[in-house]
Amino acid sequence: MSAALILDACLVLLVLAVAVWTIAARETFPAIAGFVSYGLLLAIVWVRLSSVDVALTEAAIGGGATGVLLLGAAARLTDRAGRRPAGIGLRIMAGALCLAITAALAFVILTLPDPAPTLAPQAVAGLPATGVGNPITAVLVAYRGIDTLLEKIVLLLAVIGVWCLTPDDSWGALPAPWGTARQDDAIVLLARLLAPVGVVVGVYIVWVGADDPGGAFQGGTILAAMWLLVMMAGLIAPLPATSRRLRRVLVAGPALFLAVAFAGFAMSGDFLSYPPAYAKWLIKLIEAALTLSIAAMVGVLVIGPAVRKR
Amino acid sequence: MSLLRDLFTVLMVSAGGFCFLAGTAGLLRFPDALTRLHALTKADNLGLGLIVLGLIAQAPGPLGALKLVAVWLLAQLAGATATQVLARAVRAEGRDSP
Amino acid sequence: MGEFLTGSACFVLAMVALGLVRILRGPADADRIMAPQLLGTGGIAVLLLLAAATGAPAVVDVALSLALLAAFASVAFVLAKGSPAPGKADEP
Amino acid sequence: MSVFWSRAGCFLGLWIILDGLDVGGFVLGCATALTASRVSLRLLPGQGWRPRPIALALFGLRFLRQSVIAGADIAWRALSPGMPLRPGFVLYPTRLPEGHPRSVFRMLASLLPGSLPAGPEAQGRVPVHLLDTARPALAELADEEARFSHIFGVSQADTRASHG
Repeated sequence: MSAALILDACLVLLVLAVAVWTIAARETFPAIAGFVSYGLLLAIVWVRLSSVDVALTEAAIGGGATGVLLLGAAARLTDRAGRRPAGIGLRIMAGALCLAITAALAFVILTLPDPAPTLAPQAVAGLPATGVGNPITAVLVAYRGIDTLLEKIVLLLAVIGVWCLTPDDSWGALPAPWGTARQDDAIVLLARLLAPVGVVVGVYIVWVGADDPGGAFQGGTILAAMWLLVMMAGLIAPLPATSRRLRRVLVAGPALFLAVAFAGFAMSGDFLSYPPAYAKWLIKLIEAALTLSIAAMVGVLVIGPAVRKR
Repeated sequence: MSLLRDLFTVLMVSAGGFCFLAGTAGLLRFPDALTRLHALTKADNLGLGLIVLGLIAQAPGPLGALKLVAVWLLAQLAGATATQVLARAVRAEGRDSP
Repeated sequence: MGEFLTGSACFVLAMVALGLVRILRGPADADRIMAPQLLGTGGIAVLLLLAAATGAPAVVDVALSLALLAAFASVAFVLAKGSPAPGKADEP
Repeated sequence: MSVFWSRAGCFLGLWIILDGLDVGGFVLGCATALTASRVSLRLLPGQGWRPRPIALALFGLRFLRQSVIAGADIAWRALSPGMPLRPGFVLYPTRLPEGHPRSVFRMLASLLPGSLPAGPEAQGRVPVHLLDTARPALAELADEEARFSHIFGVSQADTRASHG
């Protein structure tokens, strides 16, 4: 037991140190390097907390989308807002707000009764009715399906929000988040070799999510990362916001989820209720459609809107 | 047989740990970014390889062992690409800044 | 065996931590862009050791995802350093 | 067409390694392998490379040995008190045709002991960063390149001639 304890202590110290370092970094690029490192370390933390599902999400998001998203945001920020530092009043306010949130979180966690209240036994007890073996997938798609459904619709709204930032004269133009002038052939070779492998791994992570850690979000993010890699290598162009094909994929998952939810009235008498005989297959079908939509959503969110043409 | 297998794992994982030690020593001691990049990629890659080799002996079955090999191959591909890309970036930055 | 493997994971993590301190300190960004590469390789090693130590095969899938994306962050960092920022042509 | 099926077979093999032999999973695995093969063929059309299987396996073994030597070499330099380093660049004139053969070779060369291809090449010369400029690095790289082109059936041409 002692080795595990030392490992956890090291991990906690390291995560805290990197977090403080990231906040203290004065420039954007080092802060992003720190934040990406922080995300990768969190994947190990979640494994130590026996939350392998969350660890997979963190590895997929932290290793893939986060870095590109933040770097893109930083590039746009320095352009639009200039390098004017925030005033002292704003800094004190931001610091106070962060402190208050931290204190509130700490208070809630420290005052939890021991043992903490849990619905885990009920979640496991209901598994046979859903036909899946991973309680987390059951919670996401069956017990609390309404949350997941709304979450995906929120993601769709985020995509629309990003598209709304397109300048009027660039509507329908290709977003060009990465300079294509200087291409490194090592990146191109990596994209050519890795993307098909990533397709297999991404689908596997979704498939295995029915009974073991994994699922649509994790797999979808991996597929999105592969799509982004191929675009970064300049092998395919990003799709414009006006692309009908892209829009269809974006909507497919939430639309199917919603259709099944309404069909629940006819099949078993309630919104979002699955008939037990088909529950397993309906859940897998929804997961499959959601995977494609999530991959498209994450990809579109990372690429960002088309910028003004020269 | 089990003892021999465990001994193999202990040896290989220890050797892998030693490579990570050497890689970190290189990171701390080497004089510039390019030499540090050598230390980072080559020593750590070998360390991961040795650890995978040691863990293959503990894998639950042939498919489990092959999965470990798949992880190692992906890491090699990533390492070989990242090394070149990073080296190019380090040189470009060195040239730009005085 | 589990104790030894967890101990080894701890050792590799400590080495990664030391290296990370050196890399993040910089002073140039040339060092910092190595952070994802260091954490990728080291993180995969730690996760595989933990998977074997605790007998949790699903943890290998986390290592697999990390290995698949290990070069992705490096590529993103290098492209961000090397390419002109989007919209830069806007400025007079 | 045969390129398509052999790649699909490889991807199906990867699926089985990941998921095991499970009937429901196998059907999805076949579909995924076909999709992955289509993606692969679109990104990397068949090049007419015909690697020889046995030679390829030997090359793999040799490559493993080289990567062990590379790691040991770093470990020795990093841990010895005097830290013997003579870093510097050489320009390596490659004789491989431009495109994939050259990219793949550079990727392999980045794992060789003490050398690291760094920076854009100009007129077929790849800048290589060395940890120890006293080593006969150019000869070693040329040796590796000759083996590489033999095994993958890529002809080594004089780059100046191919440009002309």
